Amino acid sequence: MTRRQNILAIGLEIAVPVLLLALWWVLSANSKTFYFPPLKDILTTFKDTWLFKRVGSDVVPSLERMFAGFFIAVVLGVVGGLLLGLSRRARRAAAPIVEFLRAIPPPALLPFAILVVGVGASMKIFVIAFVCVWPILLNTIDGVIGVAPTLRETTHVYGISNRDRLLRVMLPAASPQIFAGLRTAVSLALILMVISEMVASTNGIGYFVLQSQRTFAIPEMWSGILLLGILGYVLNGIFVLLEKRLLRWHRGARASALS
Amino acid sequence: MLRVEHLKKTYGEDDQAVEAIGDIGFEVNENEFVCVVGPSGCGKTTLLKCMSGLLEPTSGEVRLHDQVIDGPPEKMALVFQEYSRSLFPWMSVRQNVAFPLRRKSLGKDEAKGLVESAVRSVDLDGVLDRFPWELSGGMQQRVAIARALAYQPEILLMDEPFASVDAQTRADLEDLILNVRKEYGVTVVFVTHDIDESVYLGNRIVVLTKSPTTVQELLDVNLPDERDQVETKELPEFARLRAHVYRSIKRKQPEAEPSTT
Amino acid sequence: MLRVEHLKKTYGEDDQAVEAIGDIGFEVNENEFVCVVGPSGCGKTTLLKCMSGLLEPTSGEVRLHDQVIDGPPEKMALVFQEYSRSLFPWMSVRQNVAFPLRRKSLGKDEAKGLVESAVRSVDLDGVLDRFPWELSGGMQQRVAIARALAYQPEILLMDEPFASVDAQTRADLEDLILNVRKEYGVTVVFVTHDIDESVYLGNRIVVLTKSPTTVQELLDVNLPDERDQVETKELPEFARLRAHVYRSIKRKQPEAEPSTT
Amino acid sequence: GSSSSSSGGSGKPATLKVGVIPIADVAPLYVGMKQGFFKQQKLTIQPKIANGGPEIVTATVSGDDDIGFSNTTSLIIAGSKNIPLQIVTQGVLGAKKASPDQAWDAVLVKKGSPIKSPKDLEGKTIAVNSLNNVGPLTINTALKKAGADYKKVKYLEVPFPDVNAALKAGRVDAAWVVEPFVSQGLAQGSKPVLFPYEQTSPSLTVANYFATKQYIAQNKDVVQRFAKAMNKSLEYAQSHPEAVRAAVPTYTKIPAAAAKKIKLPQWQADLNRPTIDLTANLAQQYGYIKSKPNLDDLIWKP
Amino acid sequence: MRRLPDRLLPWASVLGVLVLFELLPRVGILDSANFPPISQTLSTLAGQVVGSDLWTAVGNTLAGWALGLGIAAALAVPAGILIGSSRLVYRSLRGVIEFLRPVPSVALIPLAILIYGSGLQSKVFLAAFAAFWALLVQVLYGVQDVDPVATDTARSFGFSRTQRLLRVTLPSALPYIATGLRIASAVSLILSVTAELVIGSSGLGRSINVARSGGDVKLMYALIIATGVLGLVLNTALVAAERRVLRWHPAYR
Ligand SMILES: Nc1ncnc2c1ncn2[C@@H]1O[C@H](COP(=O)(O)OP(=O)(O)OP(=O)(O)O)[C@@H](O)[C@H]1O
Ligand SMILES: Nc1ncnc2c1ncn2[C@@H]1O[C@H](COP(=O)(O)OP(=O)(O)OP(=O)(O)O)[C@@H](O)[C@H]1O
Ligand SMILES: [Mg+2]
Ligand SMILES: [Mg+2]
Repeated sequence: MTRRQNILAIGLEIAVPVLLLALWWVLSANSKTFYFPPLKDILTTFKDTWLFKRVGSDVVPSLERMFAGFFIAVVLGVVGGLLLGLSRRARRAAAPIVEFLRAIPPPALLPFAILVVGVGASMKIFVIAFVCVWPILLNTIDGVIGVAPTLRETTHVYGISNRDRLLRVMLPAASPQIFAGLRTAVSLALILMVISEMVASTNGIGYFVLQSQRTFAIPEMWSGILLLGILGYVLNGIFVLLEKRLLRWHRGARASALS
Repeated sequence: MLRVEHLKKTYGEDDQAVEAIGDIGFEVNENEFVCVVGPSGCGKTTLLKCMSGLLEPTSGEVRLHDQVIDGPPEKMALVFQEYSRSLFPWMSVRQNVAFPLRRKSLGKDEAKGLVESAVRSVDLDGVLDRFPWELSGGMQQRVAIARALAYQPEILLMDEPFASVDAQTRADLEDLILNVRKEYGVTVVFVTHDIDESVYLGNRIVVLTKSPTTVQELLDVNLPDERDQVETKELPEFARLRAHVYRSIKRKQPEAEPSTT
Repeated sequence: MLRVEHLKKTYGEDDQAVEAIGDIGFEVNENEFVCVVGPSGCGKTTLLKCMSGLLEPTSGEVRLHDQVIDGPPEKMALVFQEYSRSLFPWMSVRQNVAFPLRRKSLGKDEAKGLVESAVRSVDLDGVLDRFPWELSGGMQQRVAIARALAYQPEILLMDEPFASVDAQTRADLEDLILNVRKEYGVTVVFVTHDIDESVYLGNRIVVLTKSPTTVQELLDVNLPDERDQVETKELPEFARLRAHVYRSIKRKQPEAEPSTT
Repeated sequence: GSSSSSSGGSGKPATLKVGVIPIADVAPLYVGMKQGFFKQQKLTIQPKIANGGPEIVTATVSGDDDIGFSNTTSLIIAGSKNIPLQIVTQGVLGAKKASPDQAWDAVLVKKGSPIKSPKDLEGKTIAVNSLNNVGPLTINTALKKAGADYKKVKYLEVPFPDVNAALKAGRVDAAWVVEPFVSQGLAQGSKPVLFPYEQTSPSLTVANYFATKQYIAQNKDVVQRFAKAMNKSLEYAQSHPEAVRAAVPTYTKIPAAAAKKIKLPQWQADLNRPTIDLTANLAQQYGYIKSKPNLDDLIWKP
Repeated sequence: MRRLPDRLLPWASVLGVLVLFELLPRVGILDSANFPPISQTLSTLAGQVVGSDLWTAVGNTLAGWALGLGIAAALAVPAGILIGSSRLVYRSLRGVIEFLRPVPSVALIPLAILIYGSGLQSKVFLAAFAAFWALLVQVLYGVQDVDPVATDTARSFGFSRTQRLLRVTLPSALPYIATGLRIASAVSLILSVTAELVIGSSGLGRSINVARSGGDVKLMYALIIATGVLGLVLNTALVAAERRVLRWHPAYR
């Protein structure tokens, strides 16, 4: 990409969301529908609610739980994925369990979670981790078994130790796909943060959104959704940076595919 | 030291089966340089993969020091025909070459020395910190060679390792391998399409037939041990051997295509 | 018909920049067979990619019939050096070869005929329905060649297309390309490392220097148009040209590595 | 949308979608359907089971449901946010007396819990199904009446179905439940310490059937007929508990055996308006709403 | 000890888990009143299997799943390929995508009810919304992992951008899309069930909610198991389809 295209891209990256926001503003300006308040009201509520009154009381605890759950999911997903990816037998044995658990809707999981891990923060972390782990696990497995045969054989021939094989060959080779899983998981984590706060909560963004919804405080609800979107955007930005560093080789090796 | 016995390899099963190797047997002695030649698709790569324990033979076996090989032996290195796919794209040239050395308990300086001298010997010291995908085909192939050399194997299997380098570099690399063999007593099995090269390098040449593949001929090369790109190739014996191999390969030529049973 | 003018290509930017081609200029006439030789990493692949419009030159240009090339021209086919990656793993041999024909409005039978005769000409009719990854390296390379032939291009760019095939097949393929050129009036630009091959095939040979790459020499090959693997190679002119190219390549040899500015 | 007739046209057959929750509270609707009270009014009822009040309110506002069932507190909150809803009929009431054999809601504590009296709940965590709603509203009031400081109590939201397990495992100190979970909890050995509905007020109006103002305006006749049939059903249910116990297992999964034993709520046609006023005042007092809605506007007058 | 034949491995692990969940409540680690031993749950499930209620519910859930996944796939795959193959389009939409992706479907439930009512449409909307993002991300990554030599090959033969997208980019990205479909399939199922649970559209979720509200723990867990098994079955079908389509991929060679 030339420098000019780059500038154009950055311009568009800013302009398109701004345009869409403007569109929302205009379209909702005269809205009388109860559930679709004007963007102006939402933004006013947003300012009153989130800047910065509830940051300490709701945003921070929510994010703490979310990161804890996400982190557990990453560790379990990547480690489990590498191991399952390497052993066909393990994969076969685990398949029915994994696929079964993966299909359980998180709200249906809540009773069990309450029973086993209680009603505190750990229950929410459990629920977040439980759902986020699957995209990471699947992508890691698929990344590992999709590693080019010649690369596999190369490690084999040079008698690379199991540890190196795992950490220095399989992990980087699968990393583009692992990142795809991470990106899916991180937005799931935000979603699950909300779902996990459906019960046994006294604070949190999800708690706020659901309470607002239940008490028909619709602009407040939208302001919470807006905040979730912003958080998602920021988290994604962090990921883009991480990826830029970690997958530099991949971008290079795949360079012309994007031109 | 390395013995191939009634080796047979079939890919796939039942009606999809492809017989890559029919029945191959030969022996490689310590410190010998064996060249393998044969028509395209006759099973040379398959043979090397079986010899290195990467592929399990359908029947027959490969023995190293009388032990059946069932996985890559420690002291063996293989340079793949698909060199560009055997380099790790997330590692720089230096890291690629150094990677197999992690297994050996070498001092940091020693490993670094090995890597740099291997890379220098293939004339790539200018690109140590570049990534494989920033290199030309021939350069990538040389990285793969450097990696095998730095590993200091006792047995070196090479699958058309000089296919993508220019004539001059090729000659240099040929002499490099001869040198390595002499200096460190390495045993080499070398697949090539270049008949001149096989005669120039080998102590012995294994000529394979078309598929179903067997050994067409085992040819001893009685050229003086000290080889020279100009002088050796001017020897009448060189010309004779070369013509012989050429004819030997041709003899079975009018056969049918690899049978797709 | 095809003119390369002051072509310069630098990969990367600023302190990462690698000058692959310094300044190259030459012309290819209609129905000519131009061979390009040069040391490994000197920029031959880069040159072909610029000529085919896949890469944008940093400066200078390539003109086809006086039109600046800014994308692959319709009547051009390119055989990639990385043949194994240029075949589509999800297509069988037949589908791979037929793939480019989809663009041409051919009858079904006609396309099928083209595919089959191209595959037959590279001696692979036995494996039409196999997948590329079930083939040996040399066979894959021949599939890539067949694909280019079936396309019936007016200009054929080939990047070390015979690197992985055995001597016999190579000779056959050389004659095949010569034939195709003669029969259909195709213009060929052919990158090779084999000096014999370049002399045997070419009307003209472009010898490139090491990086920063320029044209070392443009050499006319004045051998009779009708070439023969045995007779032509026995001509004194052949030996002279071959020695000349060899020396020409060597002349600039003691230079430094590609500059990594 | 509704497939019912447009306004006027007295007696025209109509089909009503009614949003309900799968609990015993809405049994009169089913009993009334069985007894043909709705058919007499040429109404066909299609009950639609939802998770809770807010979803039913939304479905009703969107016109997807014609009539909805929701607790009164939620409706008061909705009214204070100017959502155009109106209470159409009575839904369900708390018992007449705060005694263990009548009350169908209770705050339970685990067997052997040190909490013996309302006062002991101070500083403890009570699980409720929904914060800022009828649970805490009545618990606060009951505590206050029992001389305990409700401000020292912490509430935690746990759905009714999960709460007995949480209580038994000691995850919460006390839990507010309604039937069938009161019986379930008692069977596990839990003990009641408070009867919030009844201690707030005897015969407290807990939930109502409602519709949107717009729907009522356009379907005056249908709503009137619905109210007539519904009121009849409520009275009938109150006087025929065996019919209720037979109906409950048909739309809930309360096992038939349990359905025979649970304490039934109280039903009557009368709205018991004073308790609605009380609820609205309490909601404002506890800060669930900023301003009290105009109850005359919130309650539909036939 | 002799190695278990491969074919028995899945059964062995399932058996292991069943035994575990039979024992946990039996020895009292889990409260058996609130988490019945698995044998009781399974016998409840068996009772359901012979009746028709379960199957009607499964049918309704499946309808939501299929439509949700189908719509998500029909939109996400082309969109992902188009967006992913142009740096400029990708950069300009990236912000919007990342903003919308984490919007939780549960928070959209009022919106869904409002626009689509509480029937199948709401369910499909929520399922498709959630599945779309999961799939889109995978497609975007897949498109960026195409071998440039393959694209260049098609380019050198003069294939237009569209043709390249269709014939090179799409098949190359298939492994990612396949993973994405499996993720999206689970998401679609989860959201269908969740929508049923919360909104009350008919299906397994509503049955779970009814059982839960009635305090019938055994039935609730039986239905949750049924949901999991449904996911398992759907996934197995997807994998089988994937195996056919991706025969050329190293993972299946
Ligand atoms: N994508 C890239 N990024 C950076 N540098 C590159 C890239 N591709 C090639 N180069 C550099 O450009 C130079 C020329 O490469 P090119 O592939 O054209 O050489 P070549 O003449 O084809 O060599 P060979 O005969 O070995 O194939 C080399 O120094 C190489 O390192
Ligand atoms: N993975 C595979 N599946 C099926 N058949 C295969 C596979 N790999 C190789 N073959 C077949 O086995 C035969 C031998 O292949 P091999 O790669 O060993 O040949 P080769 O002698 O190395 O050829 P070349 O000189 O062209 O590299 C060929 O007919 C090929 O089609
Ligand atoms: Mg080979
Ligand atoms: Mg090249």
